[in-house]
Amino acid sequence: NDSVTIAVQLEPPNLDPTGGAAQAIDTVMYHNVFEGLTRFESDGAVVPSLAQSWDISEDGLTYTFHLAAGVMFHDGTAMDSADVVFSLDRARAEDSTNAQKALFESIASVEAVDPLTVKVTLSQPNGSFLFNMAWGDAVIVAEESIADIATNPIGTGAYKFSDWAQGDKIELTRNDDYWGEAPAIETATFRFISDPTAAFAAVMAEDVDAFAGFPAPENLPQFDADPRFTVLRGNTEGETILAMNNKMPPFDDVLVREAVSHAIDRQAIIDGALYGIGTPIGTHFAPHNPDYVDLTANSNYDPEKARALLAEAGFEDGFTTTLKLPPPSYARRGGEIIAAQLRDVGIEAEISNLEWAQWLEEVFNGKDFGLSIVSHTEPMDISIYANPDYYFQYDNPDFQAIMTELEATADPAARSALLAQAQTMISEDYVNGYLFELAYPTVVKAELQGMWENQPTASVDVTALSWAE
Amino acid sequence: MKGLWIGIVLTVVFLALALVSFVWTPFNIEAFDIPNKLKSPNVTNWLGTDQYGRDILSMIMMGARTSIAVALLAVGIGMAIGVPLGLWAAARRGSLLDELIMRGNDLIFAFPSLVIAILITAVFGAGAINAIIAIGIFNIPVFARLTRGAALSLWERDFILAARVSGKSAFRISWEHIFPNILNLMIVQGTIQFSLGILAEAALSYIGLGAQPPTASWGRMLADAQTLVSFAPHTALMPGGAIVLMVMGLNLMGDGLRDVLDPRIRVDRT
Amino acid sequence: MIRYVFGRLLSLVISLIVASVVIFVVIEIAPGDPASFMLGLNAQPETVAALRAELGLDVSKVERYFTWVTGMLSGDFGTSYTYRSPISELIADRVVVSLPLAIYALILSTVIAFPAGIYAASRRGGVGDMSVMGATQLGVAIPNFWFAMIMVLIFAINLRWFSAGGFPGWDKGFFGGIKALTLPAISLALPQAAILARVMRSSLLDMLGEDFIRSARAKGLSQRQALWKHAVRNALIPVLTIIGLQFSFLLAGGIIIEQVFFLPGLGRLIFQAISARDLIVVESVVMLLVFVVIVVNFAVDIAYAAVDPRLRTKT
Amino acid sequence: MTLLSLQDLSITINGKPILHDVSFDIRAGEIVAVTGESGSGKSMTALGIMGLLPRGATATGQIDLDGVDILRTEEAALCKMRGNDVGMIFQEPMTALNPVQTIGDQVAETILVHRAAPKAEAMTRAAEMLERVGLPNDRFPLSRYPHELSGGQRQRVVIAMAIALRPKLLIADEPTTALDVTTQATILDLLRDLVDEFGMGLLMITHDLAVVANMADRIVVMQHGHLVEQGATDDLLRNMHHPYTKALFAASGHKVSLPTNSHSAPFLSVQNVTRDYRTPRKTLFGKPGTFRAVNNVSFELNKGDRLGLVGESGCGKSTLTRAILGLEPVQSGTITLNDAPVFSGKKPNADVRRKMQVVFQDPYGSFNPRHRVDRLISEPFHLLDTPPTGAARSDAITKALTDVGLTPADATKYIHEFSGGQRQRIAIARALITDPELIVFDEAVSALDVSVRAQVLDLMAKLCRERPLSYLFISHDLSVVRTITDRVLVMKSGEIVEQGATEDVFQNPKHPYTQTLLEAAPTLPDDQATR
Ligand SMILES: Nc1ncnc2c1ncn2[C@@H]1O[C@H](COP(=O)(O)OP(=O)(O)OP(=O)(O)O)[C@@H](O)[C@H]1O
Ligand SMILES: Nc1ncnc2c1ncn2[C@@H]1O[C@H](COP(=O)(O)OP(=O)(O)OP(=O)(O)O)[C@@H](O)[C@H]1O
Ligand SMILES: [Mg+2]
Ligand SMILES: [Mg+2]
Ligand code: NI
Repeated sequence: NDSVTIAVQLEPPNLDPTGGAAQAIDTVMYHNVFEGLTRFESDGAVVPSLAQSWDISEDGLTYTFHLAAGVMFHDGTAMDSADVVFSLDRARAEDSTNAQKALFESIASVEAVDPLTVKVTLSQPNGSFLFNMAWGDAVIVAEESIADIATNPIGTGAYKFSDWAQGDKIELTRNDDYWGEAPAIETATFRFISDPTAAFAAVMAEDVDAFAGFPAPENLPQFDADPRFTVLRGNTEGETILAMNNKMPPFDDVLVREAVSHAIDRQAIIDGALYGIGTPIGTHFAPHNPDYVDLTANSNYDPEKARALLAEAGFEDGFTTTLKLPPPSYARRGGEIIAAQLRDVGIEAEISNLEWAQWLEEVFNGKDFGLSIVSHTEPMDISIYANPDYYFQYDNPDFQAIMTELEATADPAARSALLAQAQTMISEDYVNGYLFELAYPTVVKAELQGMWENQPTASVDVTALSWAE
Repeated sequence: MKGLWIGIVLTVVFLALALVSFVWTPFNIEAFDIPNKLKSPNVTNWLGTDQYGRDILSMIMMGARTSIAVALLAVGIGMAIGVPLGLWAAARRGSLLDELIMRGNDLIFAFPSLVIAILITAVFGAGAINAIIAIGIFNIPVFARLTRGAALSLWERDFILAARVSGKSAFRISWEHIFPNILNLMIVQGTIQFSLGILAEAALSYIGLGAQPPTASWGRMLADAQTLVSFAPHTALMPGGAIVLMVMGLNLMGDGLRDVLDPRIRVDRT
Repeated sequence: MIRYVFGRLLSLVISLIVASVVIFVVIEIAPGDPASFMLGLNAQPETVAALRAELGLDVSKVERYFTWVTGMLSGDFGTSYTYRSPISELIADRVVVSLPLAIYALILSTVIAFPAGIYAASRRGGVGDMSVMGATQLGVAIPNFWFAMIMVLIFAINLRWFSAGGFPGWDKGFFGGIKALTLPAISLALPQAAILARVMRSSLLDMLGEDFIRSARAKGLSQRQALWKHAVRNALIPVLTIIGLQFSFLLAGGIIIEQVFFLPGLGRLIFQAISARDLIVVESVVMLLVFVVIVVNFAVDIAYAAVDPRLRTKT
Repeated sequence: MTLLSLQDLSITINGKPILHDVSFDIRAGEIVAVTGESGSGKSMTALGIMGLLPRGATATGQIDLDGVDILRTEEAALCKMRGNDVGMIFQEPMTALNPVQTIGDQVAETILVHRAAPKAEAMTRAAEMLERVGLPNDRFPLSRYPHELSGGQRQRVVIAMAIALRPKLLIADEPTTALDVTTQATILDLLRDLVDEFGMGLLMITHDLAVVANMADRIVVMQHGHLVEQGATDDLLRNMHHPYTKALFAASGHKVSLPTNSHSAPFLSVQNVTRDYRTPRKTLFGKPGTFRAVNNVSFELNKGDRLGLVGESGCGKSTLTRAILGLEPVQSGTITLNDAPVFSGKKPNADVRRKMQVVFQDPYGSFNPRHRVDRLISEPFHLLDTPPTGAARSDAITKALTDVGLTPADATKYIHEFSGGQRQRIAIARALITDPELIVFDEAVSALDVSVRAQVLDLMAKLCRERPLSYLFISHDLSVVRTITDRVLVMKSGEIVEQGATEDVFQNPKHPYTQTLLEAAPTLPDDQATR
């Protein structure tokens, strides 16, 4: 048996990882069809990919990448330095539609030295440049096939795109001309099942071999109890926060934000909304990261204190605000529980459930909200706090200075110290309510091996899969 | 006859549940009690508890309120707009106005109702009010058509001619003579639309476009329960049962009323 | 007859034009920008602007309306914003699921409803009638998505007779496709069958009270012969209306059922497109559905004429 | 030879007695007419013979049809008899045929259900039968649908269906009530011919005593489910025993005496009135066609005139009425009342309108069932600028009710609490309440039983004596028009073909149409005797 059927919740809108933000694109395409210069491993480590090795200049401004030899795109054309130049230039161009354009901001120029060597010059040192190049948005594409990339993706990966029944499934087949190690699985089918009932039914009925990102944590115990299945409870880079509008009264008052933070019972939310899976966080940082500082004590559950703080801030009788929720169930369910908890200390949060497009328009772009719940799934994204225009509108020059310094720092120890400082600062400023690190439950057939447990980036890495004998 | 009584009893029970919920429910559904979640029916929580430890009986009582309010208001919209339009079209039968009203009706009918309801809630936001509007819009042509049809046949009757001989205007005739005579029909259809409204509200809430939390709603209870049904079936059976019983009650009442109210009209005629 | 058809045709065209305007206006006022949806949380404003330009969202609405309508006339629905593929292809892929599902459900519902309705009418007031009517009361009252949920639980999870959902594609064999559509079709059909059976019964009972049934009986036809030879065809007229309405409902109304069974049908396409603000897809699919409904109604009107000779000469 | 014999037939429906001990016989080749007022059980008797009683009916006694006891025969055997041994024709030709089957199929079906012939032959025989009833195949092919035929033609199809297998007994339940006089005459002729030709027994139900007298060999009179009297026609007409029979025949030839009209000033003037109805367009963009319902009609009505208007169904009588009442505009011509036009410009003239009132045909449809009598009859007050209120209003209501022979207490009742005759009185009270100068009676007594009709006619005569009343009396019943009007207009296809003093027209009809009309109208024999 050398085929697998893997279910995931969301269908990619298109298949171009460099042209949209949808995680679902990476879930299917990352490392399977498209490869970048570097890539993430399942533990989050950044390792060589199309670039077999690289040299970094003394001043940290020049990166010379040595590309793997004999790499072919699926259409049979060779992958060489020209493709790298094309890909990086395209991503940072004026009219680029790359959703993570900021990843490429520090690049000053990209040159092909010879067919297998590329030199990237930065405008300023960037400690996370290799990390940035591992993102799905930085994969290498070819100019010849770029026009149809959204529907007919041509990459260098171990799998070729073969078919897409829109609304239902995508099929990948093994690329026999793959330059690297040949994977075990011959064909992989991705099915898209967003309805939790359907998800449960599909796994139970063994219609699928694995469900990555199982949508209904309440059903996990049933799979635990069933010898046919293994349940992986992995983590993601998703810091789930109760976002507060720092520029909008009353959340412009740190006392109010502190009160809100103390009014929230994280464990109740994790138990109620996620049936116990999820790690509490006290700041905007992934707990599995070595640089993580546990600051949950700053905002322990203490409704008495929350009431006292509200009184101190002049809201003895509480206040009314909005709680705008995007579609994922962590937000919808968590929102209901948080609203009940806030009601307990006198804050009336009126829930409105929005779709993503609406949420983006109203909350993210319009900044028209009091509270919101959302998971920030990009890896290492604490830097968003340095942007005063970011939707929660935290504007602290001290924090911005730390981030600027971090950008320019390459020394690991110094970086750790700066990151700890940053984590503590936002925690003590109670910028947002820090809830939990979003977990990533995966249900697999007991015989299927190699599923990624964690999600350092959105990906179902088929190359790692194999069936036990 | 038996059906009518079963229908009335069911309807009254749910109306009573809804009304009582304004002053009392067995438990406060706003207080979450997560450690106590997903309890099967027992002596404390007669119908068990849901995924947040809330009492399902209390939720169903509060949900009855939502369902009834949404469906009733939606029927109200349909009647308040549809009946006058139908009367107007019938009074001007054959005119351009009549044609416009009827084609407009056909057009509304041509739109897939659920899709439009989803669109409306997508455009104006999910919530009870928009659910009412979305369901209400599709009640308009139902009542307009029915009214026009019934009114047209009444316009043929001699007593309308007598009223015209007495110099009454079409407006006045519609109000004094046509409207009271189609009232029964409207009550019967209203009951049926009411039950359809409850189903529609449940469907909208089920896909998350109905009343928003913390307002309780049967459809959302079902949506919440759908992943739980395999190990806590009561969470799906209770609200589902409530919907079925309420809708059945209303339908039985509608059918019964038709049997009771209709022959009177016929007896008068023959 | 020709005149009748022409008259209906004209009103059909006018309806379509009005519908297209209504759809466009309603959908265009929806808040939410497809470009910023696609680019997510970290996108920069100029990136969004670039994408808007690429998608053709930066021209005036009136212009977009005309591009859309004229495109549709030539069979070109445009290109989906998010899928980046021609909408006509998207629709074609989905129609091969939704249409068979609707037809399957309609056939099921008719096959169940006709005998049930006729049986109940012929046993009027008897035990058979009471039980059929009781069952239909239940059928009408059960929300179809709930019914679907329970069926999945029983037939897919516990008994494992059917797969829980999804659609293998017709290229994997006709039988597989039909099997995948069976549970969804049943969940869609049963409530519809209940309605249809009720209409069939009451319309038959109306007919049985008609004078011409008495004439037929006077000729020597038995109750049953009179029912079959004279009442059924006449009773078909209201039933046809309901079937017409149901077909359109089934085509679009499968939306929730498609969700429950994760079928790649039109309903789910709309649902996804609405949340992704893929406006042009929403517009085109809704337009298509409206078109189908109007055409089906037109067909029903023509079918009336086939059933009822009085209409052939009238108007 | 006795073909049908009823002995002590009693029928109850859901416990309610409908027929009591009815017994009579029919011989082959004999026409027996059953008559009596509405609801007396005539139709139930017929349905009993067919074995087609409604649900919930139980019958006792004995019905012997050609040696078979219907009440004790299996349904399957009854099915074999129906259509074969006994056929039936119903009153309403418009609904008695299946609208979605061709007439050929429907006639042939009688033959086919009894397996009397294969399909092709059945069709030929159906064609013969249709030919026999006066629907020649070249003009009425078998493929016609019922809606393509007129009422009389449909009734012929129904007859063809009933006699396709030449049953021994034919039952006709009010076969001509829905038809106009000329058509009625041809259908009756047809039935009589068929009886002679096939030697059938014919059980004919009718409330029209003139028809009874002319057609029947024997008469059966029923009242309240009892058979009150029966006998050979001549015998029975000459010496009736039962008071009900006497009353029935007396009422049928009822005459009233009108006071003479002393006025002669022209009052209502109708000049060259034409009324067109729009018919649907013939082509998609073509002009809508027109149908001329009233064509260039002119006449005058003097103060105190009692003018009759007769003509067959559909000739435009009601259309003309509506124009006179100012309910619909006319396409050309003028209608004036005391020289004031009823329709000025686009709007009806309120001043003129309040001088006119109307009484309609259907005593059941002309009242809003949801209003009480006081509200119903005071509705015309709406025409007045200052309608009476309070005591004045109730006085007016009381007076109107007493004038028509009802009691003031009736004011608070609903209309369904009254019989047809009483309702027609209420309709007259409504017409009288504003003291109009002209009342239009549109078939005001056509729907009433003979005895009730007599009472209403008496009431009208009484009112004429009490007050100066002018009216336009529309009817297709010539005998009524003859007694209740001074002058008469004869209308045909939208035109007035003859007018004059009533007696003159009836004695010496000039126009051929009037002549056929008068000839076709059945008359009671003693009618001629008294004349
Ligand atoms: N289906 C029925 N159920 C109950 N009562 C009925 C039914 N049909 C007729 N009747 C009653 O039976 C009585 C006799 O009715 P029938 O139809 O025989 O009268 P009829 O003499 O034919 O009157 P008409 O001249 O009006 O036709 C009436 O009082 C009528 O109300
Ligand atoms: N609204 C209408 N539109 C078109 N044609 C009409 C309309 N009303 C009546 N007609 C036609 O006009 C003609 C005269 O109708 P009208 O009702 O005046 O006849 P009538 O003499 O009163 O007949 P009846 O004795 O049956 O009451 C008929 O042929 C009828 O079909
Ligand atoms: Mg009768
Ligand atoms: Mg008339
Ligand atoms: Ni008696």
